[in-house]
Amino acid sequence: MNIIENFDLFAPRLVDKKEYFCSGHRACQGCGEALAIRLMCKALGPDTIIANGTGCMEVISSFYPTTAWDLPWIHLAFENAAAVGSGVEAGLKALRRKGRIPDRDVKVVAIAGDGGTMDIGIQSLSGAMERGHDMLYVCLDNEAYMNTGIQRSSGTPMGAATTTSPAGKVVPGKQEWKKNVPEIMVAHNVPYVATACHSYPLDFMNKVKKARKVKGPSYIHCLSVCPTGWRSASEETIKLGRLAVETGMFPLYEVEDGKYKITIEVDELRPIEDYLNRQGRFSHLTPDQIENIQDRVYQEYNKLMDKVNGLHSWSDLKYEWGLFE
Amino acid sequence: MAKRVGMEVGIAAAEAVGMCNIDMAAVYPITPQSHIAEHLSEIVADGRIDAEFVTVESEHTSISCVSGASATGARVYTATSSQGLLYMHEILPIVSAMRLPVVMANANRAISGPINIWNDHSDIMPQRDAGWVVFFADNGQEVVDMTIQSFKIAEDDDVMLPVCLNMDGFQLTHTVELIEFPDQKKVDKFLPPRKPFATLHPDNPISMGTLGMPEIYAESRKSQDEALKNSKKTILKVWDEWEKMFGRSYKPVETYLAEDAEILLLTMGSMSETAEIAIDELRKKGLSVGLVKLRLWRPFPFEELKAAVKKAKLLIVTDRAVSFGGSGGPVFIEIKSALYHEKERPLVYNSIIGLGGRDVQVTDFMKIVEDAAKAGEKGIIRDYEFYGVRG
Amino acid sequence: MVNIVINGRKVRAKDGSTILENARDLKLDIPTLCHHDDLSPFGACRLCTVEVKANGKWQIATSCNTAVESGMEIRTNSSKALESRKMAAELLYYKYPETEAVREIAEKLGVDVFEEKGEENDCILCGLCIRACKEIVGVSALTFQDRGLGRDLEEPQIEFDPNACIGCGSCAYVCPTGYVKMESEDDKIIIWNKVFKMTPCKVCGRFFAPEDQLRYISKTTGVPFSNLTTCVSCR
Amino acid sequence: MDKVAFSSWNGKIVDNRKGKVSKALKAADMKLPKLSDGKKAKALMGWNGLVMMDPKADVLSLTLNYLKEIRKISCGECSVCMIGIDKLLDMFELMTEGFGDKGILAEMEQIVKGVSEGAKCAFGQSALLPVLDAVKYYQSDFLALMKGEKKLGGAECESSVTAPCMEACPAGLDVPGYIELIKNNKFKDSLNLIRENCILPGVVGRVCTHPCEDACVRNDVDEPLAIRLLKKAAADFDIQDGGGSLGVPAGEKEEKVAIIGAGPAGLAAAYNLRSMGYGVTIFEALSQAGGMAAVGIPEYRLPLDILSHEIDLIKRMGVEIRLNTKVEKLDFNNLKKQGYQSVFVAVGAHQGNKMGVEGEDQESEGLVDGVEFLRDLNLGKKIEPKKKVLIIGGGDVAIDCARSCVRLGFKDVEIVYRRSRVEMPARDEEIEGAEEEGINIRYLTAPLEINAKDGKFESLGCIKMKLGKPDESGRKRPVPVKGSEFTIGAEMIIAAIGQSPKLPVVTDKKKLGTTAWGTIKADPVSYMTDVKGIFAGGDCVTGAATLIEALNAGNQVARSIDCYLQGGRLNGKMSFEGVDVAKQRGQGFIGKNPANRVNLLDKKKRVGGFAEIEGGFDAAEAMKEAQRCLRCYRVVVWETAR
Repeated sequence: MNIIENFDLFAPRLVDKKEYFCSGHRACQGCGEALAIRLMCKALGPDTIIANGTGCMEVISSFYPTTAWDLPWIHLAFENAAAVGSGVEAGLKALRRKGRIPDRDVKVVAIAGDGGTMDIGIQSLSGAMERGHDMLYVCLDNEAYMNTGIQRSSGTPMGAATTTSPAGKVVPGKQEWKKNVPEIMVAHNVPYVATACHSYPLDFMNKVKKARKVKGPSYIHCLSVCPTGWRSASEETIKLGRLAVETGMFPLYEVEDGKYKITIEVDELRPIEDYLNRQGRFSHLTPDQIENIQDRVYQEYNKLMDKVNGLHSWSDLKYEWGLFE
Repeated sequence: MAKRVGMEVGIAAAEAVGMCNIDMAAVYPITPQSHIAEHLSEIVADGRIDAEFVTVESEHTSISCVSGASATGARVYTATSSQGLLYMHEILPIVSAMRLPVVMANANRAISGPINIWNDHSDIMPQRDAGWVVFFADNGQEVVDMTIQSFKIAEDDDVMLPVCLNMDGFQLTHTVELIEFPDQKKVDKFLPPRKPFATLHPDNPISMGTLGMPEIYAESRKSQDEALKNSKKTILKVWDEWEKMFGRSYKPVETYLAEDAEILLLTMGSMSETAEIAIDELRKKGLSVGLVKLRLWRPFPFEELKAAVKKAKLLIVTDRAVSFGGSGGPVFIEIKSALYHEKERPLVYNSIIGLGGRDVQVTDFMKIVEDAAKAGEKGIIRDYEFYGVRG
Repeated sequence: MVNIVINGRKVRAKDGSTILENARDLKLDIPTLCHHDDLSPFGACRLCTVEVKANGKWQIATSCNTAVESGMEIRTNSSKALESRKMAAELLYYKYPETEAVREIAEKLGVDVFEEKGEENDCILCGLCIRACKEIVGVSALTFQDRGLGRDLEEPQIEFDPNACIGCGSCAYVCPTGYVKMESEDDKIIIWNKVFKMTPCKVCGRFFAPEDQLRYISKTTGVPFSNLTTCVSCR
Repeated sequence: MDKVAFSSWNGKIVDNRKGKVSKALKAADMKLPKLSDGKKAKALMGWNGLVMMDPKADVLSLTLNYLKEIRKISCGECSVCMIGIDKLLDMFELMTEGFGDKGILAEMEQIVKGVSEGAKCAFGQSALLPVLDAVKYYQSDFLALMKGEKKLGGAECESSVTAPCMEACPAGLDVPGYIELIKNNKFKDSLNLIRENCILPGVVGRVCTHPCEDACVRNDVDEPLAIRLLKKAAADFDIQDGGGSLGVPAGEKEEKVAIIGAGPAGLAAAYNLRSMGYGVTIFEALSQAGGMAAVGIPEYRLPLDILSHEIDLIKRMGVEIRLNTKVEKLDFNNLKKQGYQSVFVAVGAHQGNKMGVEGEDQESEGLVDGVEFLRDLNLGKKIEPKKKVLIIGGGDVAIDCARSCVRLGFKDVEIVYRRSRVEMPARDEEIEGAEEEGINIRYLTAPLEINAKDGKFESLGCIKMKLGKPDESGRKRPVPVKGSEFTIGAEMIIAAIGQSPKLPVVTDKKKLGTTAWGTIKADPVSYMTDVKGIFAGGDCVTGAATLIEALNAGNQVARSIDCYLQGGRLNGKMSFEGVDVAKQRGQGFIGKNPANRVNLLDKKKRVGGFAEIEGGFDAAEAMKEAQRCLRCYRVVVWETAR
């Protein structure tokens, strides 16, 4: 069992000191997403090209004529990070093959928010994954359209109040459960799929490193705490991330060639209140509403555990990308 | 002289792309463009060229995908039509703003609704302000030649803009024509591998497509406008070079028997050849008529057009798209405003024809000219009419 | 600052900086197995060799532990350097064909490797764990076995001092081959076959860190032990 | 077999196999390592080449044995060296099993080249090269082996290991060995290795003249390793950990050995003999064991507790030390009756030499010789600081006296030396230290007469000198300048111009044979005097010399006495005499990496106290410094004639 997060005191000093997502960007205080990207880049190293979908991270990092990126970076639109990424990958592939650029392993990484991935971007994501480009896609999920003012997305958790799923007199926030995109990716036969969170930095970075090694597509879904949108204290970003995991709200696992593995094991789930009570977006919930959410969390968690315990895994057949490669 | 082969123009277009040493293409099927996609993928699959052919899941992705590839320094190609082009619409202005040299073929087709797969120009006209260089080809030979020229123009350091080459759906794409393919060696000489100005690569990390605040946005738009205007110089240079190497000449505005003509007919795309026959017939009948063919739509060739029409009394502009609730077809509107400040200028008359594949024959052209001539003499000028349309 | 020449490019280099640092700043690709930016260079794997012009003639040197000198000329990708890298990789692969990390780098450097991937994770004596333990943690619980026949490249090659170890796992984290492993059951961690008692968080009761580690931190920082027994989530 | 058949020594290829006598080369003319006891060598393979004296020598077995030997020394720290040797050995096995062809030899060449180029240390860079010569010039033999036409004859081989620093060290310490152990954070093991040849590591680590550092190959790159300080570190950490014991003797023997003088030589011999199991008693004239180490070196250089700790360890092994027992008459028979079958005379050289100037002989207050002065000082005799003191001489003792005086509180300390700074025998760091402490050195000045008034020293009559032709010692001879006489007034004068032994006599009136310099005559190999059973070594044989030399004498004497008592034959050592051990063919690139320094005691703190001047490494610093070692191990394998 991977217990890398037990290395929490000394091993972090061994993390790459170089910054590829540099300070001076305009992210809010306690932005988990910016932290996640910073860690991601450290794990990826210099031989990386980032394709960024429109969203907070693009806006805060690239005020012309400044940039926070010490990596080659490209942004076109909101919903096409995966498409642009796959294009970059195809271009590099051809140019490398034709000897027009140095023959070096350069990883293309597409990043976008939950909206750009789970809603408007899911088509281009699905297409790219199906085509099997050698590309890592990282969804930085802060559970709503934060950049446009905290509107509900399919990544918004049940019960959360957003500006388009407000806690009204009749309807208490979002009524639907979070869309399970990692599952959709697994269904694409993506060789490496993982969930991660910036509050478990080494685990997150290990997953990025693993994904980087995959020849073919890989997908990481990173829960990124957003104090602004979650109505939480900016200094509690890390804590909230950990609570999300320890309550089972957002379990951390990876799926390698169809085999599920919990990477951060939780002996017994914390009560969901520990997580909800610290966020304004849930403050309107009544005890029995919380009760419902708690039940659903257990359900979903058990579903996942079934898969982890092999009740749902595929054959041991390794998935090869491309017939002729 | 190289030998001429009979070939369907859509396939010929793909063959031309095959001669351009492209690195990557992403095309999504749509009638009447599909033959280009099919044949190009064949060329790649047979290993006749070394390129990545990405079978994307939509036009939105095909344009995004080629843009990404173009950013890495690759020579890229895509093709589409009608609704597909409209689906790309969101990305088109971004590609030009990011100065990514993408070459795209557009098999002109009517846009829904009602849904109609046949030829007119109502798909490209809405893209007028996307900031692309836009050409129209009259025949298969031009499709082949201009495909090759497009890459050289798009990738020129003074241009660095996407190019859209229009060819009429079915009328061109699906007709078999005699086409002379230039010699590959000469093409290679004419079109060496792309030397990108800046690329996405770790060796020199740059940020592409950053955020422009109000302080900078307007400037970036202005500079883009100048870039597009400026591109005409390069276009002329390239056409000149082409003529020297391959003997066929290309001008922004072509004319036929127009020098002394009192009445001029203006067309775009494949109908020009039908119109030429009509001109001959009318001349036989003693009318002083000539033809003006608009090849370059963006950047708009003001000087060339003014020079071509200033002596004429009457200019009949044919349009193949509607600007609903406007003062005529888009081409007509453009030309009228272009001539507004001229001291000597012809009367301008607009006829909207051939929508959604409606057939236009020699006699139609003759009737249009004759009616306009009569009306002109009487001094009665209606802004525009839907030629031969019921009710 | 000193002036050096790397692959014909004139470069201003910090005094005392290594060739590797400067080369990597220029985005030059030099493979390493025993190098870590945060640990003192060691020069064990010999995969980072470059050519250096020293007293008139070109010589092979390891870039990771060679400090730049004024006027130094360096070639990072000359055939000679590449050969020497390949030889090192070849020998490593000869000894540790089963070890994935070695296999990967050997393949990258043009050694013809077997098709099927290896299963074992051998210790390749890169010394990263030893340096991490000494320099990052500061306890030096790990040392090399003796030399020559004693170091017959058979296990154990690293000597472990259970009294010094605090179970922080840095060695397992930094190990490039996965030879060093750390296992855990809820209330204990096992590393180098030593079992560490985990400390429960005094708020939530979850086991979160080995007691020895907290004691060590309390000793080195002077923070009372009781102040350290709260897990990150409850802090 | 004087003429060599083939040689690649020092990379110089000489091939006489096809009878090209013109190129003939005599083994004697080549500087080669020699076998013990003048044994004949048929062939030799070493770090510096392959030499075949006998054309029929078995080059295959030689190579194989050589590979096996270097495999023992290869540290396995870098990927190429050890694995390379392993691969070569594996290939050898293949060949002996009859596999392989020219290709395998080509591969061997490749590996040797690759390793020599890529290896981390000087050993790896040089050790494999001779194998290349064998493969290249004796290809036919290897091919024959593969074809099965030749078998690996079990040729009798001997091997030896050395290094430049080991050669330079009088006691032949395995310097790279213990440095490597320090590098690997194994200070205890390192200390044990040191003790095999040096039983006073703490002492030597402080006061050794460290010829090893002068021989260090790093001298050519940047600075030599701080070998002495590393030794000191190993010793000091041991004391900090409470100081271990020296282990128990290997089985008791009934013979007993008497040792006269508990100096370094005596202690070394005592330790070695004791660990062999002999009963050992040391008779020491002074109230303090340690000899010159105890009474000849001031505390600021060597704190007494260090010495006494190391002596205690020896005592704890069961060595008896009788203090204050001066042996005027060495009554061997009597000793024999007491059960002492053998005696080791190691009385050292504790008698100060005379200056040979007027007024030197009559006793006058304030006139002392250096040895006496230091002895009194270390034995705790109270010495009243005066205003001015003169020290005569330019050796370490003179400096020791002068710097001690500074610490005692003398206002004005002046050294008078008849030659110039260049000729001064004292070590530079010592002279610099003295100058730092405000000691004035008067060069080119010789004493003429001691002027005393009613038994009290008053002033020294001197004469200026100038340098003339070099004398037998190679130093320029000082010549008096006529009419340049003058006097220096002072309350005290210390003559420190060398010392010589006071010799005990044997009862039958027959003195031990002595040399012209008044030292005991002893066999250079066996250390036996002309009286059977009585051995001598250390300063009393060599005259005043270094501590490490005395230790070596002790070690050797112990071996020799053991042989004498057990009736064994003393087998000599492999000799690298005259061989340039530092020289190596495959010299890889060595980057600069300056030495780590230790801080010295603040100048102000030095006056008025005898606190140790020199600090030491902490563990991390020591390991860092040890990292600099190039491991210039040299291995040689001989095929010996049966």
